[in-house]
Amino acid sequence: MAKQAEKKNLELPAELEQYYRDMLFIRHFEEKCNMAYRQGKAGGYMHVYIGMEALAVGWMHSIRKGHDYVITAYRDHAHALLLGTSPVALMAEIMGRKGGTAGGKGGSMHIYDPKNGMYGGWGIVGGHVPLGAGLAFASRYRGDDRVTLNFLGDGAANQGVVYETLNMAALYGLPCIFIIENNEFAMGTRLEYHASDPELWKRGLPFNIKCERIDGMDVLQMKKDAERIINYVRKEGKPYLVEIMTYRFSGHGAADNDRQLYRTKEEELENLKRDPIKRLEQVLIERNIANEEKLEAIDAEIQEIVDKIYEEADASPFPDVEEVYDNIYSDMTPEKGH
Amino acid sequence: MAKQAEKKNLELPAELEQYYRDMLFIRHFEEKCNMAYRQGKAGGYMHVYIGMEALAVGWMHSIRKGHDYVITAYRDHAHALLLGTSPVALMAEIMGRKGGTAGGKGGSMHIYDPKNGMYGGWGIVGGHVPLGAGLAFASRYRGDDRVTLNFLGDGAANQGVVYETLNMAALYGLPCIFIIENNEFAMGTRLEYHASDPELWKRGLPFNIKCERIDGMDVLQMKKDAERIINYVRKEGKPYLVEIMTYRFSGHGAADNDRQLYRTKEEELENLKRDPIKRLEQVLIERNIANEEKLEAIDAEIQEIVDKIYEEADASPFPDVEEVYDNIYSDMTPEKGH
Amino acid sequence: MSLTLEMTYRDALQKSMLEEMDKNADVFLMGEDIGRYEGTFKVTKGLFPKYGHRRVIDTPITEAGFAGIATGAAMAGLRPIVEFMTMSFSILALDQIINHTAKIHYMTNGEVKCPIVFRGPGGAAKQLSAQHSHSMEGWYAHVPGLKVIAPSTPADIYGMLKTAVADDNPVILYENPGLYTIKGIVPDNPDYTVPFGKAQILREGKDLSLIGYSRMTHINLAAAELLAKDGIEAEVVDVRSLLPLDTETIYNSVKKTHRAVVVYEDWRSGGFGAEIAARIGEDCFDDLDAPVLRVGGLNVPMPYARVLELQCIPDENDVIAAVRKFK
Amino acid sequence: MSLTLEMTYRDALQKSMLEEMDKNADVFLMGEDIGRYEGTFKVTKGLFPKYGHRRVIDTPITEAGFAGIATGAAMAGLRPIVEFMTMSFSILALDQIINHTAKIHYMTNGEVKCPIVFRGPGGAAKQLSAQHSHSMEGWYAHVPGLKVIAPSTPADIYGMLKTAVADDNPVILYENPGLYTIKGIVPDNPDYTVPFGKAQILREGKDLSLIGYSRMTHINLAAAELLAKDGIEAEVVDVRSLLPLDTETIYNSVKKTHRAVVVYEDWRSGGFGAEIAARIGEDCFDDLDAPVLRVGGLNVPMPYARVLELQCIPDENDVIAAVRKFK
Ligand SMILES: Cc1ncc(C[n+]2csc(CCOP(=O)(O)OP(=O)(O)O)c2C)c(N)n1
Ligand SMILES: Cc1ncc(C[n+]2csc(CCOP(=O)(O)OP(=O)(O)O)c2C)c(N)n1
Ligand SMILES: [Mg+2]
Ligand SMILES: [Mg+2]
Repeated sequence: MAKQAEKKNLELPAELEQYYRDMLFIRHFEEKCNMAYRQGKAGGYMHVYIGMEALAVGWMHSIRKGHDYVITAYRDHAHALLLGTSPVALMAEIMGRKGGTAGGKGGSMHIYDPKNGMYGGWGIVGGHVPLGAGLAFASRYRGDDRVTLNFLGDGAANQGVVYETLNMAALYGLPCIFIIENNEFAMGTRLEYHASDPELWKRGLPFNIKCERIDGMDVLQMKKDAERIINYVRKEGKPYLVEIMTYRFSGHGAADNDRQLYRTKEEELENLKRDPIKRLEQVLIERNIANEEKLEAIDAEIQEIVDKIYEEADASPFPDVEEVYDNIYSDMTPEKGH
Repeated sequence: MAKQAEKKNLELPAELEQYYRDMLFIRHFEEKCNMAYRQGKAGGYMHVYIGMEALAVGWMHSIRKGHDYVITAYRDHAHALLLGTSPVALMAEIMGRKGGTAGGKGGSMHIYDPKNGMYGGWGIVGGHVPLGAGLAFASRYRGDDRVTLNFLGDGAANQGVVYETLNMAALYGLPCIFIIENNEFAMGTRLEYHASDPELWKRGLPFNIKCERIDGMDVLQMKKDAERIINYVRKEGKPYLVEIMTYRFSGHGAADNDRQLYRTKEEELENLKRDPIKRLEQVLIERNIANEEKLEAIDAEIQEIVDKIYEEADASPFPDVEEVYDNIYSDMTPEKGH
Repeated sequence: MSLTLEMTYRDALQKSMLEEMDKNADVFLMGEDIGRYEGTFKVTKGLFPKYGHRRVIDTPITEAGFAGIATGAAMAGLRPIVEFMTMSFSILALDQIINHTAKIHYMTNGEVKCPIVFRGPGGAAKQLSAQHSHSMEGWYAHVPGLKVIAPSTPADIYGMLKTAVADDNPVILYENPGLYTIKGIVPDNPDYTVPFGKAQILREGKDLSLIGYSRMTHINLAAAELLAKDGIEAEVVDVRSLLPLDTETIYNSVKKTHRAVVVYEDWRSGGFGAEIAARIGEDCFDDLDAPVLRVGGLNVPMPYARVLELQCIPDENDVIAAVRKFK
Repeated sequence: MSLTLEMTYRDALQKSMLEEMDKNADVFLMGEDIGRYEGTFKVTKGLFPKYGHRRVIDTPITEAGFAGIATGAAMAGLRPIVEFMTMSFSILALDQIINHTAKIHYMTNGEVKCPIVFRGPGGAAKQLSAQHSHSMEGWYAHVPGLKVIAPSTPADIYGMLKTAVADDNPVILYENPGLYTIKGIVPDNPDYTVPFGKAQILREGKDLSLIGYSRMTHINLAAAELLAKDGIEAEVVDVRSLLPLDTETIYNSVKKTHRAVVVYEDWRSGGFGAEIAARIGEDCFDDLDAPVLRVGGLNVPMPYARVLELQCIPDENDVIAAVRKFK
């Protein structure tokens, strides 16, 4: 019956347009990232969210921004952008500039913006998951009503520390939502080669944690589910685990240029049909919120904004070499020199 | 219906007497260990199996000794004794003697006897669990029909590496039985304070691993269940997870002398009623396999054997100081000296 | 009210934690069996009854998990003190500590602080054998982003724990099972602190410098006593803090005595003593009348038998034997 | 058939593994994305098609778990070669490696052997930033029970991998992302081996000794070239094997040149170079005309921006700057 109610298209047109703009912004922003990487303006490991935008958009529109905590792995641009991180600072970070979110010290994998609730940006698969639970621990300790969104990949869901964290999160009653972004691959390893049971939502079963599987390619459904779960967690002060089904359209990282090693072109084409942006476009048209023309105008507008962001970031200076010693500690510098 | 068949008392009298003797032998052997510890003849951390004997007896009587692999943590005397490890060498190891199973280098926590299938004896909680899966991996790799018994504690069941191992065991089809010895405590921490869901058998659920909970205080039932599960694993070449309900009558280790910190005297007395040795005594009497007198005679006989073991071990020499450098490697010695 | 108290290292540590918890509601404890069970080495005895399970938190045996949770809590501004039952178990949490905790401040370019203390006993206790006897301080002191302290006296653990709790950076407090029962005078002052990065001379001497930290400082003091009987005056430098390292005090001592022995319990090869020796060799070359010698633990996984174990751990005789090598 | 081949470090390593797998059916590979995906650094390319998933095993991202499973398999007599995608990820497996694998032989008093090779690239690649750039060789070389090698040439990786696979003890093979593409001459002989514990002189010189391993050996060679232009003849000692360490060759070089610089990429403070420097200081004191200098990586969590990263990694200019300190 709840489902019935949800079917009533309660979203306002402006809301839908905003989701659309957000997804498109992420898409174009990251296409730009890829371009920057190809041109040698970005380096290291860089991972885009292309194909998965509905997921982050659905969740980020359901939290209290700047109040709730968000943490994720290295595939982190979308999360930061949606939380309100300056896109110029983000692009600058990806390009290793002084004006980047971490002064160029972190790069694409390590985006932080604590004022907006963004706690990274982490490179060790699964490693940030206990940190996220720790943020939620602080909420419980203080008795505030923050919720923590703790994003992780399907590959990350195998790491031991994740289970340790689930157990403790339930034991201590932490308001933490473990969100498995199941994009069907861990780098070049397909889900069924890395998980003995590909239904990752079951990972909550031994821990007395509510858990379920949700489609992440439909932003509207995502938003509804996210809201429902966040409300539950905020109210009950208990953890929750959700597996969200999605797909990454791109390679694992910018350096992954032989996707044929682990999936076929046909499979990719098949999945492109699930493109969350295209899907929302149809809704916008069906509900008469936009026509092709308007959609094209939005696209052009966003493309232009992204171009400007890139130019501004690219015009910004690199860090000074002396900065290498800054902020290792809050109050001291280690022994200098080689 | 299977249950019905099992109720038919199929065990031979000699079998039952053997279980009884084995349990009693372990009991007395470890009482002796405790005494040795109190007298300063054993040191370090030493953990006895008192109260849990039915568990190891049931399993060890169901495997092919010397063929199948067995691995456990530091509470390891019973497993070794049942596999056929020389009790004198075992006692000598516990007393740090040259003639010990590891020449005095391991001590109580590190009992190995690979010829008899005993692969330790490990001190890091949960740490040996992947090693056990590795033994099973070798069986699968070679296509032999060995089964690995991989014992771990309820506390150990929380360690991340255990879940990593479960996933891989199922993924690779390893003939490995994960046997959680749930004695309700991890050192001074009660089950419900360390496990968010105290039903530890559920830990197999996310991994497509068969799993169940079994009573471990009734050696006859234990034996039947062990046989059934071992047969399954040997035949199917798949892992299995069992939680076995038991209770440790003693403190966590020989140095744990304030059990009141974590449980009441009443609780202990209540649990003593489940003593697996007493329980089997009743069966022996009910089935007319033994009377009080015979039981007393067996007890005296075993007590005497254990006394002799102890004396022999105690009369054996300590390692020579030069041995400190032996066997760090199979073929070299590291830089010597302080 | 007296201005000093005599107490054990353990009690001084406990008192210090208790006072810090009283002062600051953001300070809490986390670890295995530290609450109801009072801690395996009883360091946290009495704290659970006083603060309850909200602030004295018993954890499952999941070192990586709780090190990470505590780190996350510190990122959010709390000030956890995490006990490892032994430092050997902190190996399971190394990825959290060295690859997360230690790097947060740098990777965020100072945006996120991580005020957390990890503490516990490292090194050999008695017959705990190979898996339970690791000294870990050298590993931690190798990692920029961490601070590492190893006080040897009750007063120092009392004051340095307070400094650690007040620090906005992650601190590793390396204890040693052999220290808990030693006694000493401790200031009866809840605001007493001992700064990091300051070594101290516990005994003056002109003939050679014995440089060590944690329990080895006591070995050095005992060796110095014995050497004094032979007319050899050893200066005992208690390093106290490995990162930051007070090379100034160390170098000044070497400049005075011209001879140095660095003493540590960890495996000799690749232990932190190598770093201290290498720095002295680099920076005091012209002051040295003899090679910088090292006395470390044997390069052996710790054996169980007491007779073997005792071989592995440096004692005053080993220190004296090293000193005898100076012509 | 030619007696030598020119090939890259990567290809030499790959060829060596392939030949060992052909020779011995007990040898198998395990690691993340090493099979179908051919390995992130493509070291295992071609092996999955040849040997299939039985012997080239893709694992989940669970480093502790598969390090332990491989160790258990080695205990049962198999001979696994485990790849860590980067050595930074081996931190998650440290408890397995240093507290289990390394100790099995000793704790069983020789009853159980553990013939296993752990390999992978350590140190900085390019802009992988703080969590992905660890040098781990010093940590491993600190642990009795392990052997640790760090070959710098295609011929050596070819021969030492074979020695490692034949060894009945756990071996850590430390590679470096910067080495994979360098080329060299490799014997065309599947039975070629290079023993552990033997350093080699890659360039003779009389004025000073540049001591290093892995990629830093190439930095030392480059620095020696540049120094030669100024008439300074540097001897380049390629350590190759850290545990066992060939102090004899190192000391002989120092005895000849009287000056030593130890060069390593790992954080300078507490890296394995400190051990090498400390040993030279201890054992060659009378031969030294100047302090043993060290050139190490900056004590900084690796930053992302290339301009900062380059600061952190030692290069030939840093080596030359150190040499200039010799009066
Ligand atoms: C501990 C660790 N092991 C390996 C890696 C290398 N690595 C980076 S991302 C990745 C795949 C992770 O897949 P998943 O968790 O599904 O996240 P996704 O990339 O699909 O978002 C791997 C193996 C790492 N960063 N950390
Ligand atoms: C990684 C690690 N952490 C902590 C310890 C200390 N310790 C030894 S046994 C134990 C309790 C384990 O309980 P459980 O797994 O239930 O086994 P039991 O002792 O009940 O047989 C603890 C905390 C350890 N040995 N290893
Ligand atoms: Mg994925
Ligand atoms: Mg238990």
